[in-house]
Amino acid sequence: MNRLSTTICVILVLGLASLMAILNLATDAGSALHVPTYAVSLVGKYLCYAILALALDLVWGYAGILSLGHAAFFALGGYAMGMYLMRQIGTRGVYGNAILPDFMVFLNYKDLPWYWHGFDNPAFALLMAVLVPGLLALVFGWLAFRSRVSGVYLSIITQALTYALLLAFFRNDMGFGGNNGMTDFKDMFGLPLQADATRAGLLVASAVMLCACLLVARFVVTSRFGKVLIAVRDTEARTRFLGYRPESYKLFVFVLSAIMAGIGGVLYVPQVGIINPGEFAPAGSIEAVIWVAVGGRGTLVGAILGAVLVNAGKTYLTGAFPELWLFALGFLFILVTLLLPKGVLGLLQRARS
Amino acid sequence: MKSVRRLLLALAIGLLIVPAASRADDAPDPYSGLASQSFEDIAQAITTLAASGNPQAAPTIAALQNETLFVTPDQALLIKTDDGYTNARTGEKVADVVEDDLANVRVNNAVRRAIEAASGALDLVSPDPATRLRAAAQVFTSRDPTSLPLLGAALAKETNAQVRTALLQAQAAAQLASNAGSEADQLSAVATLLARGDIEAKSLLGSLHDNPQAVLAKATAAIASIERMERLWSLAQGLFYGLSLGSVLLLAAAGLAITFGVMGVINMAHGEMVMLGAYTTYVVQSAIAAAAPGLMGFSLMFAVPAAFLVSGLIGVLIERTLIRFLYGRPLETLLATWGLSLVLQQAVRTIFGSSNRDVTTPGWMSGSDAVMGLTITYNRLYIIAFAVVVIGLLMAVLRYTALGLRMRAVTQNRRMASAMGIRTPWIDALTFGLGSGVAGMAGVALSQIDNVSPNLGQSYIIDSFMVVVFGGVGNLWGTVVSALTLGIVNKFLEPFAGAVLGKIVVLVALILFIQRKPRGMFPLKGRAVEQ
Amino acid sequence: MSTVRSWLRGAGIAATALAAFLGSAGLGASQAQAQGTIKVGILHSLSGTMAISETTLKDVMLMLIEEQNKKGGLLGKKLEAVVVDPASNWPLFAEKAKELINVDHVAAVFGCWTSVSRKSVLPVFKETDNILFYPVQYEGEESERNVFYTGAAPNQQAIPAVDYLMANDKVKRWVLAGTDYVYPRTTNKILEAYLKSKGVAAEDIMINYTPFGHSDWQNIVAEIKKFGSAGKKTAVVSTINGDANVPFYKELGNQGIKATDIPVVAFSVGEEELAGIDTKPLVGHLAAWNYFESVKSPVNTAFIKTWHDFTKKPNRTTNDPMEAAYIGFNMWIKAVQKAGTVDQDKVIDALVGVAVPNLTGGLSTMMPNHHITKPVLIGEVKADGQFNVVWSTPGTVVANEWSPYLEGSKDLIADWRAPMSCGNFNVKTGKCGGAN
Amino acid sequence: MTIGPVSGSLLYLNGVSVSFDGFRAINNLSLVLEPGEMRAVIGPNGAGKTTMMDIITGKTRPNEGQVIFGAETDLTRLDEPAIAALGIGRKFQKPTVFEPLSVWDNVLLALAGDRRPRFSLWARETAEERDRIEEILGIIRLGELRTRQAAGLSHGQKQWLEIGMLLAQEPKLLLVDEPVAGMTDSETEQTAELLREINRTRSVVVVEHDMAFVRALGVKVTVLHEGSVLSEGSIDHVSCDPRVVEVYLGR
Repeated sequence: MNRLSTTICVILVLGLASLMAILNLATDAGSALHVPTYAVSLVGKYLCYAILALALDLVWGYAGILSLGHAAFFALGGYAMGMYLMRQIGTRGVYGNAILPDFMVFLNYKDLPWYWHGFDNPAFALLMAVLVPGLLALVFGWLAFRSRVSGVYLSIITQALTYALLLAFFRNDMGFGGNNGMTDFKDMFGLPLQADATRAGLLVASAVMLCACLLVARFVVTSRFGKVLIAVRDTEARTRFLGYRPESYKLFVFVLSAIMAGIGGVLYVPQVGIINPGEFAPAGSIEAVIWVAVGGRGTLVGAILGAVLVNAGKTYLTGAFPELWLFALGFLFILVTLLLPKGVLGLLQRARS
Repeated sequence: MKSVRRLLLALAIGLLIVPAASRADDAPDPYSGLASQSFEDIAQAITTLAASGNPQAAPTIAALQNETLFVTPDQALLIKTDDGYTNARTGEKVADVVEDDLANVRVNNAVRRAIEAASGALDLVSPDPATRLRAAAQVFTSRDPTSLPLLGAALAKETNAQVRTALLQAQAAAQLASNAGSEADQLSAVATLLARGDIEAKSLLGSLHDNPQAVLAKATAAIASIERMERLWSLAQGLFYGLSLGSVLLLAAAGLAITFGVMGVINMAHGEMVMLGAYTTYVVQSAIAAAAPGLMGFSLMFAVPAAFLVSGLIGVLIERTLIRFLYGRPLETLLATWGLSLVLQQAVRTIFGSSNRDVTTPGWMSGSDAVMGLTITYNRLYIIAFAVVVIGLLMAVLRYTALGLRMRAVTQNRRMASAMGIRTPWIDALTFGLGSGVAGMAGVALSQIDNVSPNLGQSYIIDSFMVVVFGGVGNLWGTVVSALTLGIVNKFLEPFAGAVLGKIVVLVALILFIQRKPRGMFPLKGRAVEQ
Repeated sequence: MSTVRSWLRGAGIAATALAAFLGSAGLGASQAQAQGTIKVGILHSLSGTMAISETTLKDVMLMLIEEQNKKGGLLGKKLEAVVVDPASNWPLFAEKAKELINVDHVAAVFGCWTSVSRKSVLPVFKETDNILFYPVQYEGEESERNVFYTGAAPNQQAIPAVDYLMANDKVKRWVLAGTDYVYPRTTNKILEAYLKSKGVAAEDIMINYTPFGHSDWQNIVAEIKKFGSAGKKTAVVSTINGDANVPFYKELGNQGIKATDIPVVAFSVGEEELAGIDTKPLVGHLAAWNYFESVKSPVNTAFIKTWHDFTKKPNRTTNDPMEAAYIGFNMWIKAVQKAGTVDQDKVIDALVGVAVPNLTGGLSTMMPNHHITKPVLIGEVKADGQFNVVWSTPGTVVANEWSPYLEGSKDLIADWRAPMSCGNFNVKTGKCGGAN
Repeated sequence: MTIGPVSGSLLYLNGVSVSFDGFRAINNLSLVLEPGEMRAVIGPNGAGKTTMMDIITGKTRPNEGQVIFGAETDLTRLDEPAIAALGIGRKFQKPTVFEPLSVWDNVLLALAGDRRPRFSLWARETAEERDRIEEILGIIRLGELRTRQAAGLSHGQKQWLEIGMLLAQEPKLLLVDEPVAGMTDSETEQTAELLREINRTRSVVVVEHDMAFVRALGVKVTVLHEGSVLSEGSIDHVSCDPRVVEVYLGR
């Protein structure tokens, strides 16, 4: 079942993505087959969310770590990318300052803060995009798991973590653009962001990264490591008396997951065209948890399914029923937890037998 | 200025010696002044009017204060009363008024200051001590030298000690501000202000320029010592701020300490229970405003139980229809209640609209009082008291009532409890209801200091969880201690770190603390928890 | 085998979900053509933190469109409002803007409140060359071809207010209190420069920033009180954002700061915000806007009446951003009629120079910098939650989109008319494109 | 190499005390276990049997006293994994196996070997691992159920699986907490046999209060009461010790 679903998922994601990309580029706006660029970057966004959901399922579904702050890693990756894109704007900003981003100009920065150096180099930026979330996860996880913080306590302090970051990034003095964050990007790796080709490329890239993450995650959970992880999740004490160190297992998977989330953020920012502290909002992390729950916890593929379903639904409802969509969303969450403890994927399994 | 002095002298004499209606008849007609467009003219007219000894003066000025004084296109002045309009000049009724071409007599802060000065002066000799006290305070702020003779006269026959000090301080203020009286008088005046020793006194002393050198020197010394006192008191002040913030956090978290702490439900809809409480307050107040405006002062007394019932019942409803299917799956309760909170928010938004609702603060709860160097705002004070009461009741219920006993039994050992014939589902519902009800009562308090909007709950939910976890889940005392600690720490950090950084520091400290003590300050120990 | 089937079912769900709205996309488009209506996008948050302010603007837009249709619509076609909910989520703003433009093919979009939402949708409007009308006072420092700013720039709100306090209350000492985001930061920067240029000493200016939704104002208000006790007349200039205002004013009232002692002049507090506060303790505190509900003018009276009829709430307030929306909408109507088409390129050009009546009884004109001329009014809070206009500029004021008081922008101007058609033309270098 | 406190002893507890919130669960407890010995520890509820195990396995730190394993290893300084690595296995009162995993995987994870993530991430089943698992499944009589999810096993089967996992761990010392609680007589009989079999190669400490079972084991018995040793000796010796009788029958 699981191997099969993974295969199908990979095929579906890659297939759909590249199909959309092709239809968007090859056909002209008139034709019935044409996929509007708007839809391309929209689906691209879903896939980024799917990466986040996948990362979350890895820690929650398999290690029992319910992180209510996972969007923080996503956002940090996004900020790293945002800083790179910001530097790429160069003299095309409204103040035409070659070095300083616009928000720094009107906050009277005289020169670039030290932590902004190097972000004009894409390789460095991408490195940071995985390094920063990874390191944060390493430090935080090391502290938390070493002292056996678990369950609700862990969830709450992950929430505290993202909340603290939210407040910090809101501060204009932090030098990350405060509430407005970073926006109005021009191009990445020399490609104009507004061009259809770039958008289509980003969509495919997101699809590929998603599948890569899925395969990595799958390798991890099916290995003996994964079995230990499940053992830790359900009977942590037992694993200890068998001589395993649950903390190191949790730490490894937590860091891996944080890095995945960071990658999601990297792809997210150029496609939505803005990164701002709102991404750190605890509500965002909770929603990500709900995607996983809707799709089916501890199934990896389910997380992806959930992320796409919920967000597609959100897009549709916010347009079709702007006044009522919150009811729909709210009840969806209630019903899923009540009626589908195993999520949509579980439903499919039941439908099968 | 000159005319004002004359008028108040006249007024003083008029009031104190002989009734003199016609002393100020050489003054320009104040009523035409009131109808003017320029604020200076209006302010001028007020003082003239007050002086004119005209029996219509008081009602006219009062009307101006209550924004019920209107100008007609032909410059006539009308006072709006409950039954139609009266002519301000003559006081007799006016029929057939075309409301649409009436315009308010224009008032701005300058005019308002004139009104206060005038009425202040008038009230200095009022029979009611409270009024005299207010008048003295007004003169103190207006520092109007022309009221000096009046002050003298008033002091001469003042018996009430409290009012007397107020009058003396007013006199001192007026003297110093106008550099009037002998150097000796002024020096003693500085002493009086130093004795008063609050911010107003300091600001007055700071504003002195052309007084004699000796006076200025003494004033600077006085300011220094007042500031020394301030620094001394600022610690206590910070403590008060911390306590009041702490009690707000405590109120917000108390309900959660039950639903989450005791029952283990990660209740993300807790904030919405608080929000519902706040909206109940709004509904109750509008109901009272419509039915019995006289009771407005007591509106909160009705709101508290109402809020408890509303949130409590909704809580029971939630438990029966939702939570009870999720026991033993705490993380699922998180998701379901999160969905629920979205629904509740949107529901309130649909019913009441998305903009803030106006919850009025009863008179006895607004304003503040200076206790020595401390400024104690009443609403904060009452909220602290309210928090104490709520927590007290909550603990009493849990400890001494049969319900409380059953609650603890069920939460400690469900199977055993039901074996002993306790109807556990019913108890669960009541426990959750209790927690929600408490949250509702917190809403009443929060409605007094914060927005009453659909987002009210969201802004408190995270802090509430922090408080409960920091204190140690399942331990009400822990919640109390942690709420107060967080509040006080926060308030002492703010001056140095600023509001935002302060909060960040607290959060990080909290994270690190949980690393040290993974189960909060006061964890429940023993084998039961381990499994 | 059966697993495959069940799985394809899963895939099916996902695919249909996608198809659902992608399809609805194509559908929406075809309908637009079929019914021959002109679609107008309304992009205001109906949920989340900003719903408090933005929902009203959605309602007023619906009213204006209904009114216009009563008058026979536009170019012989009926107007059709397309409402979406960006849910106070900035990336969602961009997504919804794309949806409105690419899927619903709207002729123009009226929306956004916060600067960040505007910044978020900006690239979308540039890319699709559509039109955004932005109805809220903001920090300036921006002028885009596709955006028309009908709210106030700092010089149309902040500076006159300060002048008024200097002249009438002889204020010598200033507290600039704001929420920590770009509008207060910029406004305060401008005011600081302006005050210093007026000879106010640095130690007589206190600047304080607080986070969004800050609810515990005890020591900040106490600080203000202390700052005001230095013997000089003190005033507070508040750029505190929506949610935080209620607790701020409540604390002011409770700590007994009366307007006659330390007046507070606010730039983000209007009738709507006051509706949520018990205003009795606040009488005399000020606000600077370009419109107040209490303004006496025939057109305003009429507007308020239609508003009450439309919302069926006889006491629902109006406020400044509503006027800005009203002006923007009428300007668009007029420009479209002038251009004889809704084609964005033509309308953008037609808009410059269009003049329509504002609600204070004068005319507002769209200037080449895509900002409008408006009168500046100072109002004092009355006990009934309305404002009492105590001062107003004789005529209308032209917006400085680029503030002369800011280092980076003092040399910049915007003029979207050919041949210059540039949003950040540098008069020093004589080149378009900021500082270089 | 210094000599252990009591030369040659495998486990040596001396004056160990621990208390939770003032309640002294273990009170100056001393106990010596010889290599290859099987010891039964009995005592009424709250006598501190499980707490003693917690201390030996590093779950609970004693407030005072020594806990020496083998020649010189001070267990009070180590945590559970380290102690487990030394070769001390523990079986819980309530059978705890990895329910979502198959019987086979349960044993696999228990097999002695490298426990570090970086190993287990790449680890593949080797032939000798398979043989060992087969062997253990044979001993605990779960050979046919190897692919079954552990969650699906009966109570007794879970008990055995857990014992099997302990064997896989190849400990020098085995701590067994109430192995026959809730077992049928035949199961109990088989379990006793199983323990004796295990005892051939390793030392065992069995905590039980099923006297019949302890008698069946026929080994030296230590009686705990209120956290300290009340009596020690053969089952017949302790069962006629008046203090023991008092504790069990009360007065």
